[in-house]
Order: sequence, then structure tokens, then C-alpha cells
Amino acid sequence: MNISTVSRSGWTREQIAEQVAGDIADGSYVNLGIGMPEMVSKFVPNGREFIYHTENGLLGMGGTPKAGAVDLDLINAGKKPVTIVPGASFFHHADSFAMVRGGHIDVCVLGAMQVAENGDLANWSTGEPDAIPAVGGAMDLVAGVKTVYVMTQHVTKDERFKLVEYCSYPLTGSGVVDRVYTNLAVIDVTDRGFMLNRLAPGVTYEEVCEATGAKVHIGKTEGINTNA
Amino acid sequence: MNISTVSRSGWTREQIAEQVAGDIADGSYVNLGIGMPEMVSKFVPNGREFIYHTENGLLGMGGTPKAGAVDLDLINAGKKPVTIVPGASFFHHADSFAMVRGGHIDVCVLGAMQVAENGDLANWSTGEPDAIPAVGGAMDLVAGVKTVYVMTQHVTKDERFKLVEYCSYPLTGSGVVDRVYTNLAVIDVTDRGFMLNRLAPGVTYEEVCEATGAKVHIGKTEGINTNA
Amino acid sequence: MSVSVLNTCFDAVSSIREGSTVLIGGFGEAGSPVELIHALIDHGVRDLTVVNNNAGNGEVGLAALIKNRQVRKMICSFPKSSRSTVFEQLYRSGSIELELVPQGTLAERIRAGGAGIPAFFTATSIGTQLAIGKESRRFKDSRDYVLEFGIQADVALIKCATADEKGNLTFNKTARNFNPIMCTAALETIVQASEIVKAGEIDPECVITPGVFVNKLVHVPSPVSESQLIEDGISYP
Amino acid sequence: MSVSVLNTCFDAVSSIREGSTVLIGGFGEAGSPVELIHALIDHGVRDLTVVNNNAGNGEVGLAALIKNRQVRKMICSFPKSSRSTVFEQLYRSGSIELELVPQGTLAERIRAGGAGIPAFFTATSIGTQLAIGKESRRFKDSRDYVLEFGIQADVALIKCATADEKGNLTFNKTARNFNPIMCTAALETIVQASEIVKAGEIDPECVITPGVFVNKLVHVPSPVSESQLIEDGISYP
Repeated sequence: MNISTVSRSGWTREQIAEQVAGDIADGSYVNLGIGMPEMVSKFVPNGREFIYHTENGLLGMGGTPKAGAVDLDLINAGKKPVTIVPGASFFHHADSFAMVRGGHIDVCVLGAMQVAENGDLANWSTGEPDAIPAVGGAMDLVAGVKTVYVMTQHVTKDERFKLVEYCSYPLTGSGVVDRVYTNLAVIDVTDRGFMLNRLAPGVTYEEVCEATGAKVHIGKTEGINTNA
Repeated sequence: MNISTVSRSGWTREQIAEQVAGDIADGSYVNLGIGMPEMVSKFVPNGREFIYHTENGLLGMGGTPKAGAVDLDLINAGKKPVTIVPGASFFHHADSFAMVRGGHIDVCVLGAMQVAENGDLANWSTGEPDAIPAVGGAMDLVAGVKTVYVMTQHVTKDERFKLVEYCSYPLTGSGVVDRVYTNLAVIDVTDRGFMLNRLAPGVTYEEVCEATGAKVHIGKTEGINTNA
Repeated sequence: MSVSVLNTCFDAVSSIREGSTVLIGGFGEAGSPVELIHALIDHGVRDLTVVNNNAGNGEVGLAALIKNRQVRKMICSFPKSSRSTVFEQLYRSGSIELELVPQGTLAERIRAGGAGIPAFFTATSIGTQLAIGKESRRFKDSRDYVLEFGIQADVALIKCATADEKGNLTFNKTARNFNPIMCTAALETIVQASEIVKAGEIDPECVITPGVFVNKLVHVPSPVSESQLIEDGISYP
Repeated sequence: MSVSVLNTCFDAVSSIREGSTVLIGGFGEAGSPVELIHALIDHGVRDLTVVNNNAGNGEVGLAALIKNRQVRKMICSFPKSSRSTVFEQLYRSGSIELELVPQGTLAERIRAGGAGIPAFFTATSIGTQLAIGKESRRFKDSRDYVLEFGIQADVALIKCATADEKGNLTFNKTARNFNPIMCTAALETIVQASEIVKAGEIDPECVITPGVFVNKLVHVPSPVSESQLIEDGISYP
């Protein structure tokens, strides 16, 4: 495998979501970013329950409503219609972000343009001069949520590194990412930098290194090739 | 009249309360301090309605409950049982003081140990070394409420000045008092200092000056002796 | 001072002056006071600074206000929309200013403005472009925080579900969003309510916005949906 | 992490360690978690810093905790009571520390602690003894403000009216007071609820404290009244 085949290797998007969901403890308060991270809710392991927070003022968010049951006043942070589960609560935006900023949300799962080996995250702007800047709640989430997981393809569509030594795009937060889930591997962000946690089936450590713009360490888990 | 008779002259406590109530506009949000200021609610002029705020989380406070209808969970800032009026609302302490600090309460009426001619108020501590310091919400009220009225006897029981050039007691707030209601007179606190607003029946300007530890100016209202 | 009930949205917004800072409630279309915004378009006053999480959808509501060139500056967290290019075009041509604020910082700045807090520290945006030029400080937890300032406005335009005669408000689900905090942070808070009931009909335990934060009420019994207007191809005015 | 329901108040407080900072809800006796406090007395852990608006009544609840010499320091706005001399005597003999905080500043410091705000500016106490030694700053409104710091605690002891299995809480009238903000500002929030209902039985629009702020629940169906205990001449233990 070379980098041009990397984007088609390893886990599917659904399987990445499954890896993420499997790492979240029962009873966690979870905030899922717009897009790919939303799939995590489809793969909650049996016997576990996650309680979903959405920044626009809801704890206990449920799935998409059935056709005909859409309420335009009941939406998520991506402005899509949602439902509530028993035990849900509504609150205003300042209270919602007090939950986030105050460290009360256990896990957030976000997409990324780039993740650096020191945990820097870039996911809101390409920094191009004519781009309309729009940040939403991403900077608040990475600054406040206890554990920040990133879920992304390992490389860009045009085969550039997304896991890098330094982010070239404007940062969302500095040193904030705890773990990265890609189609190739799960990689922890540690004091030493990127550290392999587990590999996708059929993917080798060498292939991950080749597809990563920074060093990928193997620590205590050296030799582990958890193609489970 | 000399200073030794001042404390028995002019308005009664009820009449002072009536003066205060008469100066508060219809529809005002009002916070009444513990003690003498509470009497203001007995003298609301016909056709006016005040909405009472109590710091411990209630807007739309009503009067004292009937015997047998006391609810220990429904109290005012003085920890006395109260009732609610239609249109009342409950909120927590941070929201309650957001109302105060944010300038949303129109008028508060407080007692005083001393008021200085620059509007300084001392009403929480004698500063004696063995006193138990206790401030409650007084500093928040004087800092945040739009209009601060003080209601007090003109001199102390042992015939010392309460309206003074400088407060000798520890301050509750600096330059915060707008108007002082005493048994002798209503006195505005202005850029020039104390300014006579109106006199109690049978009390002269000279008597007020004698009972006041700072200059009492007469401005546009000079000559007015509103013994109405 | 207590709340006054007005007959029309136009009457309610007619006191808004040129150059005002206007808080507009809502997150996307949920909780957006479309009728009040349209009245503000009819009123025509310009040079406004508008605070909203977004920058409008289609050519109705906030997007229409922007398109009508009444807005000098937007303060928001996410001025992009899949259903509008109004802001984008004016921004690219340099015809509208943007102050981009992280969503949680925006909410807290509005809450601070209403609560008499002139400034506070937050870790959000530290190490990013949005902290450039801002004062920062390391606190005893060894983390860096940036100083952010409270937002106080001249006017707030608010949409609620139910109001009582005393100005107490409740909201519907996630249409609550920025509305309650915006009620607190304006000199004049103008509210369109789908329903107005007598004082005492809202449970005092369930009031979201106490009446002290509300100045003007207008009854708008069947508020339009922004997305329905867009689907119907409507642009305002 | 989600809430756990415990069988006794003693079980609920048994994780509290010596030297902890403990937020205790209530304003006077309204909303005071007397059963949890008494369990903390049974638990016996000492050297506590306690945050409460007051310093207890009679020789029950918080006053009994203080009398039992478990409290090293009180942080409060009004440590005087017409019904207790416990704090007063220990304070006069130098046996207990006091940090006196204006009531609104105390509330805001707790709210800030829960909201991830390390510090904020307020005009309250400017020009008074309570601002001495504190950083102050003049803002653009030409007023002076003092810098105050958020309070974060190890534990909060809370009394509520109704809880559901997810930890959502409602309170009764002015017994709400400091309880909801204290829920947010502790690493572990322990709640005594007069009633525990199934998830979904509290209207999501009327939840005061969302379950994310609650760690442990104990059902205390008929909580004692402090004033009744005092009238009955009871002192604890």
C-alpha cells in the first residue's frame, strides 16, 4: 500500500465510528460534531448508554424524527431535526456552554482538517483570504470537554497528510486532541507525540507511518497488531 | 428644637415609608431591605403597583402569609415567610444577583448607619474588632440597583449624626446613595452634596442643618417648605 | 419598568434608532423573531450592529435585513448557511463587517452583559487566531485564559412561546437558545409571543425569563417558519 | 458519568475526604440538606472548608457541623444568626476562619467555578474593605471593578424537591437559592431528593438542574425542618 491507496484502506467510516463508540464508557455525556462524528451514535455497544449534549441547549438528544414528526424548534447544533429521550432537559445557550467550558461533558468527537503531534487541532478554517470565517462551538468544545476525540480519514482526498508535525491551517485549539480515529488506525496524542493505539485490519504500522506527516511511536503496545 | 429632640420630631416611621413609596414610579421593580424599609410596601399609592424582588430568588413577592399558611421554603432575604403574587417567578441565586448587578432592579430601599454627602453608605458593620462581619447582599444592591434610597432616623438613638461629611464606619458602597429619607426631611445626594428635597411637617431647614453632620444645600427648591 | 403590550410588530420596533446594537434571538431559524425582523425592515433604520449566532437564511428574516443594507456589522459565531449567500456576498465585497466570536464565548459575553460583568476570562480560543490581540493570563491551574468583554445592546428582538402580562416568558424546546440571555443584555427587550396569558398562568417554577427583563410584548399567534418561506420562494420585503 | 442512587445519606457522603472544600446548598434553612450534613457529622471527616450563605442555626445542620469542629474555614456572606452562637463563639476564639464575600459575588463566583470561568470583574465591593488587596480595573464605562475568582469545590451537598433517575432536579420555591449553581461547581455533587421519579417524568422545559451536574442521589422522603428541630430543643448528634 502506498499513500494513494491509503484513503481506501482499513476501516470504513462506519467502522471508525464503531471504534470510537467502543472507547466511550457507559453513562458518558457525549457531544458529537456535525458530519461523520454523528455516526458514533449508531454503534453504541450493547449495555451502554450515552447521553448526548447538543450546544444549542439540549441534553438527552435522541435520533432523527420520523417523517411527519419534525419539529423545527427541536434541532441539533447542525440545525437538523432531532428528538429527545426520557430524562432530557432544555436550557439556554449560556447554560449549555457552561456545561462545555466547565468540563462537565465527558467526550466530544470532532472532525479535523489537521491534527498535530502536540494535539493541536485545525478544523474550522482553511485560512484562505476569501473564506468566510465561521467557527461555531468548536473552540469551546475543544477547550472545555474532558476528552477530545478526532474522527477523520487518515489523509485528505488529494492525498495530503492530515496528521502532521505542525498544523498549517488556523488552529481550533492548542494541545487539545486526546486521540485520533482514522480509517488506518487509532492514534493517541501523548507527551511524546503520536502513539499507535491499534491498527485497522490489514493495515501495518509501516503503512500508518507512511501516511502520517509526523513520527508515530509505538510504546508499551509495540508489536500489538490488534486486527480484532 | 435642638438635636436631643430631633429623634422624636417630624415624620413617624410609617410616614417616612409613605414618603418613599410616593416617590417610586408605577411598575417599578423594587428591593426592600430588611427592617424599616419593608414598611414601604404598606404605603403604595393607589393606582400604582410595585413588583418586589428578594435576593434569595423571587420576583413578585407578596406579603406575610396568614397563620397556618407558612411555607418554610418560601421566604425573603430576611428569612421571614412570605407569599407570591400572580406573575411571580423563582430563580437561583446567580440569576437573582444578575438582575441586581446588571441594573435591572429599579429601586432599592436600605437602612443606614451613616450616609456621607458624597453618597457613601455604611450599613453593614461598626468595624469594631470583635464584631462578627456579615454583609449579605447589601454591597451587591448598592453597586447594581439603578436608584438607591436610604431610609433612616435622622440621628442615632444616642444623638449622633448619621448624615455626615465622611463615613467613619466601613463602607457598603462608595458614592451609591441617591436620596435619604429621614424623620426630618427628604435629602437628595447630588454632585454638590446633600440637597434638601422636602421637609417633614413642623420641621425647619435650620433644624435639619443642626441635625446633619454636613452642609445641607438648598438649590432650586430654596424657600420651599413643603409641609404638605 | 413593567411591560407594555403593543398591537403590531411595527409599533414595537419603531423606537429602534439608527446605529443601534441589536441582539436577535434564535439559532438558525429556531427561536428567530422573523416578524419583528421584518418589522425592522419596514422601519428601515440603518447602520445597525446585529448580534446573532448566524447570519440568516434565504432572503427572509435576518438575511433580508442584511440584504436590505441595514446592518453595518455582524457579531456571530457562524455566518455561513447552506441556504443563503446574502451575508457572504456583502462580506466579500467589504460591505459588511464581521466580528467572529466562538459560540460559547458569544453566549457568555451576552450573559455577562446582562449580569453586570464587564469582563471575564475563558480558555476558549487560547492559542488561536481569535485570541490575537487579546489580553491573556495564566491562572493557578497553569492554564492560559483570554479576557473577553460583556456585550450590552440597545435592543433585543426575541421570540418566545408563551408570555404572561407581567412579561414572564417560556420558550419551545431548542428555540430557547440565545433568547433568554439576550433578554437580559439590552436596554429595551422586545418580544414576540405566540401566546399571551394572564399573570399567574405560567408556573412560577417554570418561568425561563422573568418579566423584569422584558419591556415590550407583541402577540404573534402563528409565527412564520423561515424554512417554509424559503421553500415558498419568498423574499422580504 | 451518570448518576448513582444510594441507599443512605451516610453512604452518599462517605467518599468525602479530610480537607475537602464542600459547597452546602440552602439560604438559612430553606434548601439546606440537613440529612446529608448530619451524615457528614456521622462520617466525622475534618478540616473542611465550607461554602454556604450563612453559618447555621441552632445546633443542628451546618451549625452542628461547625460545633463538631469539622470546619476549618467558612466562606459565606452572612455568618450571623438570631438562632445560633456556634459560629460566633468559635470565630471569636480564633478557632474558625472566615472569608466574607458579598452574597451576589459569592453566587457569581460559584456559578463561574461551574462554568469554567476562572475570574471575572464586578463592581460589587469596590471602595469597601472587602476589595482591599484585590486587583481592580476601570472599564470603558468609567466605573471601577474588582477581580473575583471562581470557586470550585470537591463536593456539593444539595437538597432538591424532585429528582429523576437521570439526575435532573427541580426545587421548591425559594429553597432553590444556591443549590442549582452549587451542583455545577463541585467534582462530586450529592443530592438529597424528597422524591425520585422515573426519567421523563419531569417536563424537560422545567428541569432546573440537568443531570450532568449530579453524581449521587439519596431519597430522603420527609426531610426534617431545621427550625422544627430547634424548637424541639434538639442538637445533633
